[in-house]
Amino acid sequence: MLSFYLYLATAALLLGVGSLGLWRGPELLRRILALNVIGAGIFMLMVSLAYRPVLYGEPADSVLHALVLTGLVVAVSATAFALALLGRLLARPQ
Amino acid sequence: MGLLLFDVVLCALLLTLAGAAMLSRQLVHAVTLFIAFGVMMALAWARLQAPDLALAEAAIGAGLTGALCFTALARYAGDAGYPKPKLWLPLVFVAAVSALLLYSVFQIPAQPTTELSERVAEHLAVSGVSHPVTAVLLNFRAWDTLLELLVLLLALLGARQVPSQLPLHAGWSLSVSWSRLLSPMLLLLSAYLLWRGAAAPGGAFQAGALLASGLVILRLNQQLAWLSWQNFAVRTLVLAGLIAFVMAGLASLLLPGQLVWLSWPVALAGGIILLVETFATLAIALTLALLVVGEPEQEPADA
Amino acid sequence: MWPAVLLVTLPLAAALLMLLWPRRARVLHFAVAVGLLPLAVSFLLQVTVSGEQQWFLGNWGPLLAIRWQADGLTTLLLLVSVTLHLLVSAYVGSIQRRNPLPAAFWPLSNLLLASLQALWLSRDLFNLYVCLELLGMVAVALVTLSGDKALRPALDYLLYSLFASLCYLLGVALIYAGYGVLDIPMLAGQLEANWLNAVALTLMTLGLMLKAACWPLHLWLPAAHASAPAPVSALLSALVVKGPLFILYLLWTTLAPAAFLPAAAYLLASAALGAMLFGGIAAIRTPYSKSLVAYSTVAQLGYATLALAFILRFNLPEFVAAMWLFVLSHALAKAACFLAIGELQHTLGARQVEQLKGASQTMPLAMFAFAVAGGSLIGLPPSGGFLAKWALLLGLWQSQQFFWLLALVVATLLSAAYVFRVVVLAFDRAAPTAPDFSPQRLPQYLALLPALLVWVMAVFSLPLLTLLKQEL
Amino acid sequence: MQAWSLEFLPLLIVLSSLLPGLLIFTLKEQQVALRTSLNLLGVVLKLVLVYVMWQGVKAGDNYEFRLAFLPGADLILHADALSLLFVVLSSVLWLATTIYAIGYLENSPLRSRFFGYFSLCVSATVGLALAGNLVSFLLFYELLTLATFPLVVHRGTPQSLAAGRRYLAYTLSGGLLLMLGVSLLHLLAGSPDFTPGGYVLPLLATEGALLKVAFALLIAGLGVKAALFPLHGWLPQAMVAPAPVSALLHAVAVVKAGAFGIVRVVYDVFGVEVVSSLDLAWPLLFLAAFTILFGSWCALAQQDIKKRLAYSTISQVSYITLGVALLGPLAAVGALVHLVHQGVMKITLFFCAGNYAETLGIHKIRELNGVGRRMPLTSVAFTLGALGMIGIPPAAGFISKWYLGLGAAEVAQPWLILVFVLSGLLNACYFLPVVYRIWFGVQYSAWPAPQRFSQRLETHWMLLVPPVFTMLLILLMGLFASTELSPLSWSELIVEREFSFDD
Repeated sequence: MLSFYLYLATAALLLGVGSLGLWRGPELLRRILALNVIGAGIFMLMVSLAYRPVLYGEPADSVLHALVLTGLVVAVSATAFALALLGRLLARPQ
Repeated sequence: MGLLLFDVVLCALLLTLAGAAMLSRQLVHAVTLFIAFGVMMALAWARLQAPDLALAEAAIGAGLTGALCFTALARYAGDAGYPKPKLWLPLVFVAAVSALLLYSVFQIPAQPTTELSERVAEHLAVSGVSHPVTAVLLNFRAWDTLLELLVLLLALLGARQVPSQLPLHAGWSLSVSWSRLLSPMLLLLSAYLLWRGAAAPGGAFQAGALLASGLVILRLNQQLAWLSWQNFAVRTLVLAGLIAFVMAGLASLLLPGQLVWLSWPVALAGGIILLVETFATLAIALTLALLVVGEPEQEPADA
Repeated sequence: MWPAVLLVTLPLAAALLMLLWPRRARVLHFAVAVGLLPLAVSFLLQVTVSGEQQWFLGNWGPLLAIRWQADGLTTLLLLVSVTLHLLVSAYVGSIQRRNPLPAAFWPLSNLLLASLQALWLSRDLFNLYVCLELLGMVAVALVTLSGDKALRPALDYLLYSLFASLCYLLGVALIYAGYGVLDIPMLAGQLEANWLNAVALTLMTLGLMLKAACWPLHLWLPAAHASAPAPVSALLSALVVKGPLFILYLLWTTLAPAAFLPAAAYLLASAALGAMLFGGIAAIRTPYSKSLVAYSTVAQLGYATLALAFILRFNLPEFVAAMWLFVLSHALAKAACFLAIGELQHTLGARQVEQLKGASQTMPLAMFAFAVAGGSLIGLPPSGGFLAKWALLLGLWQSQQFFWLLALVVATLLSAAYVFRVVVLAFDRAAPTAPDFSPQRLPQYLALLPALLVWVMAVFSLPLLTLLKQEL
Repeated sequence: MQAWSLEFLPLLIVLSSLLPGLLIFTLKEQQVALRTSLNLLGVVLKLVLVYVMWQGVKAGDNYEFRLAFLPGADLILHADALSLLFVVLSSVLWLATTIYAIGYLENSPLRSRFFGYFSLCVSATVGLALAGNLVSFLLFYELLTLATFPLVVHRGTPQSLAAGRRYLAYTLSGGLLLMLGVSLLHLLAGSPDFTPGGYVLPLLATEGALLKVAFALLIAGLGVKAALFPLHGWLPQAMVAPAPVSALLHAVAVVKAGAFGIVRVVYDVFGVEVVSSLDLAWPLLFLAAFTILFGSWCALAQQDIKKRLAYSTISQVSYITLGVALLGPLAAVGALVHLVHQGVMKITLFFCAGNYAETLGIHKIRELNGVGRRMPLTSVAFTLGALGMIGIPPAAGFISKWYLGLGAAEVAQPWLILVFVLSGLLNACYFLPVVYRIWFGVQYSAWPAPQRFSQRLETHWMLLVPPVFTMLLILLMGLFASTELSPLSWSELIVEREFSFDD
């Protein structure tokens, strides 16, 4: 039970850390990383939620796992697109 | 007790890595720390009994995102320095928000609502696969997965709109030979993951991501000259997952008694899912590989 | 099921085929775009006749499956999306010789349509997240079609949009934490007024407001919409920002517990006020014609947000009608505005508003299209914008919101000011900007078409209200 | 009368100018003959149709066209005696103005656009006259704004653009206020057809305060176009428009639309009874009286002919408002007949001012010295119009002022007679010197920009015929006021119908 709340707290704090990075930047790349950290925080929250039944001796929530998997792919796609845009932006002659 | 200690250390490590990545002076440190963070996340997923996610995170989160970030990092070489950003104002604000969030997540009831899980377990038998995550992904919520494949494709399409040249270094002979050795293993491994996905953790995404890393390694070592969007076969494979998905959906709609989009007939469900997953794996692998390595040379095509 | 499935999968499949055979893209595109129109119309009629329809995808029954629902509003939005898609592609086709868009426009615009249709139909919190993400990425990809100048706005757009989706996702996760359900109709009336739900709904609302460019979260919009190619801006302004607004409406009218409604109403109403005033002022001040239209989008979305706020506070049918009439009429009018301005800009080589001098002589059709569409933005009778404003006025009078009546008056005057800022210049005979080449007629007519449609809309107010299930 | 004509005649009357207008937009600049014939065809057709309808209404036919528009408020075109008064006025004056405009704009650019909007403007005016409920009225009121704006800025000079901006600022705000008022009233009472005696009487007991708000909003919205003080600021500036436009704006289209709207609101929406029991007439009365004096006072100070005429319009239109606000039958007759008389007189004056400007380049009053000898016919017309404005018999203006005076006496407001006398004096002060200069002034320098349009006539015949025609109308309306054909007897008929509900 304690670890469940520990992971929940970590998720919340990851959100905070990510938001801090998103606000501060200053580089765009770091902002993109920050978005990923926020995403990781949300996924951690979801996975911790999926872990809840385990505490009661049942299997983990597979629907949430599937959602996180979908979320992960969406996140990596978005990151890849953002990085491609960033790459072009930086490579462009000023 | 030992597990709790492990949890505490892991969480502390995760937060430290993330915080350091956000606050580090140099971007290269930030990226490195972020990759380490990804690896630790995979560990955390494994700890939280989400092996599917651990596999996916290890391949996608840590591996591919890291590669992408380093590619972008190379561009920052000539970039002028940035003024040191303010720390305290954002910190105070973010601390307040985090406190709020902390308070909120502690409001989450510890008692889970299990109705949905029960429903999944109930219908697992007729879903065509025995691994619940795969069943959710490719049967119960297949529409999400289809759209998600579309998101992945879009990332590639979007990235193709903004090509930027990175010089490909001539292959280092040792790495070339290693890559030749490594990639068949990766191929085998990913096929295994795919196959396993029907019954146990694993599946299209994990397999695709693994395969993609193999392709990327080979491509970076000057292999696989055919790996280009211009190649019709590659294009077909990139789109294969979606095409198979849509075709399967439409075909099953044509079957008698099937009146709803993306409902697989019970008898065929396993086969359809395997078919879709196989093509999806190939599509994911090629898409991710193309996203990382880009095109050999670009020519803007007009309509 | 077939019409709904085809409305989503046809553009999707077409996009895939276009990617495989880029040379056939245009033929395929028009075949599909034209084919979708009767499909959407027949679907609309079908829903009108036989009432609301819903499906659980995969035939798994509630809770487990993703729900699709087609009511009057949804089918109307489907039809409008299909119509504007066809119209904008016809415009792109008509300027093909002169300034071709990159080939990627064809598949991307089909994907945009597919993701929009998926969004209108879906009633599942997580599926809506995927739709939103998809929509955002297609939109950004379309913005990058105008080349390197759009890179920075596109990247900003993407980052804002990602952050917004993450906010939304976090909210979904928190809701799921409490109830273990993602299906919106099943959650209806279930949510208690506790802290967790408050945080969840706040996060989702903020995310959606950021995506829908509600003031003060609109910062990404003007740059992105102004730097995109004109037909793309038309699609973005007309349709894409409406997606999150639709979800916002779903959330607050079906999900949210009654105790939260007053607070949300205040939040939305103040955002709306800011949007109407500052969006209008920015549109009056900006030197660039496309930014003017983009800021006008910010301002116009304020009306819809205001209507939403009042739906929450008073739940009068007038406000529901007003909100969706605003959305529909704005979609048509804004498409016309962007196409007309794009045409003017390209033919006259004029990026600045000042350079539109004398446009009523050099390009009367395009200017007329802009003015007619602008009339609907102002809310002059008998246009769709008037219809919406009329409904809003009736509601405001009925609930005796005198302050908001005043705000509406000021906002309307501001919109009149920015529309006529352009129109008055167009009548300047002193030094008209000469066209770079002889103006093309067809694209101008295509810009005029939605503008006329939005005026025709007024005549069909009764059927529209029947579809929206609102009686005034 | 067949059923279809009862239904479609009002629509046809609107379309008879709308369709030619739309066709004209598509014409090329050089297609002069086609454009002119389209214009004249529209005019003639409209006059014929209006005549048929006039006969019908006299016989008691009920013309009505309905189209579903807003929930609870159809789009209605309905012909009653009051609307017909305005329809006849605008159609007849449209004939004169069209001929004048063809002559005036000969060889100037962008004529297709001009005549297109010109026809739209008349369509909107006629639609407004025929509007059968407040929502339809609002619709045509806004369309009128949109149709006249391109005419105001037609010249495309910085001055006219500035005037156009100001015109829009005023009229759109006015339209918005009107819309607010209409929507409030729609909520309170729905939007039934205009009813003699009004339709809000049942609400008097319960919704008095909101009715007052609605009345204020409606009058403020209409007051902008009727140029009631302090909403008159756009009118003097709008003078930069070409002369036919100013003529039409002042005589029929815009200014009269506002005045006509006030008539409608007071008589057919609120009804005399409600207006008097809510004490709504007083503010309107004071405002109108003040505007009468204020307009005349400002006119005195103007040196530009058209500007002086513009301020005179502000003053004269308020006579109509005043007559309405008096709430008595005699004053109502005066107001309605003044609606017609003022239109004809003012259009004559503007035609003449346009002739002076176009033929000799005269814009200032002091340049008029001795112009009577150079342009006798125009000057006679101008003189007659001016005398009418002052209210000297036998010109038509006398009749209307006489009835207004009687009306004031009838409702025991003798102080208003003082206003009339004072205003008449001011009128005399700003018109008589002009007339004096025209006939007896000594020309002290050459004409600013003389042009020779015709060998025998003083100016182009198309510029000369319209003012002469309207001058004759002024005389006829004055001399034959008691015959059945005159506007006076028609106004009496209207008032009879309106007030018979209150007795």
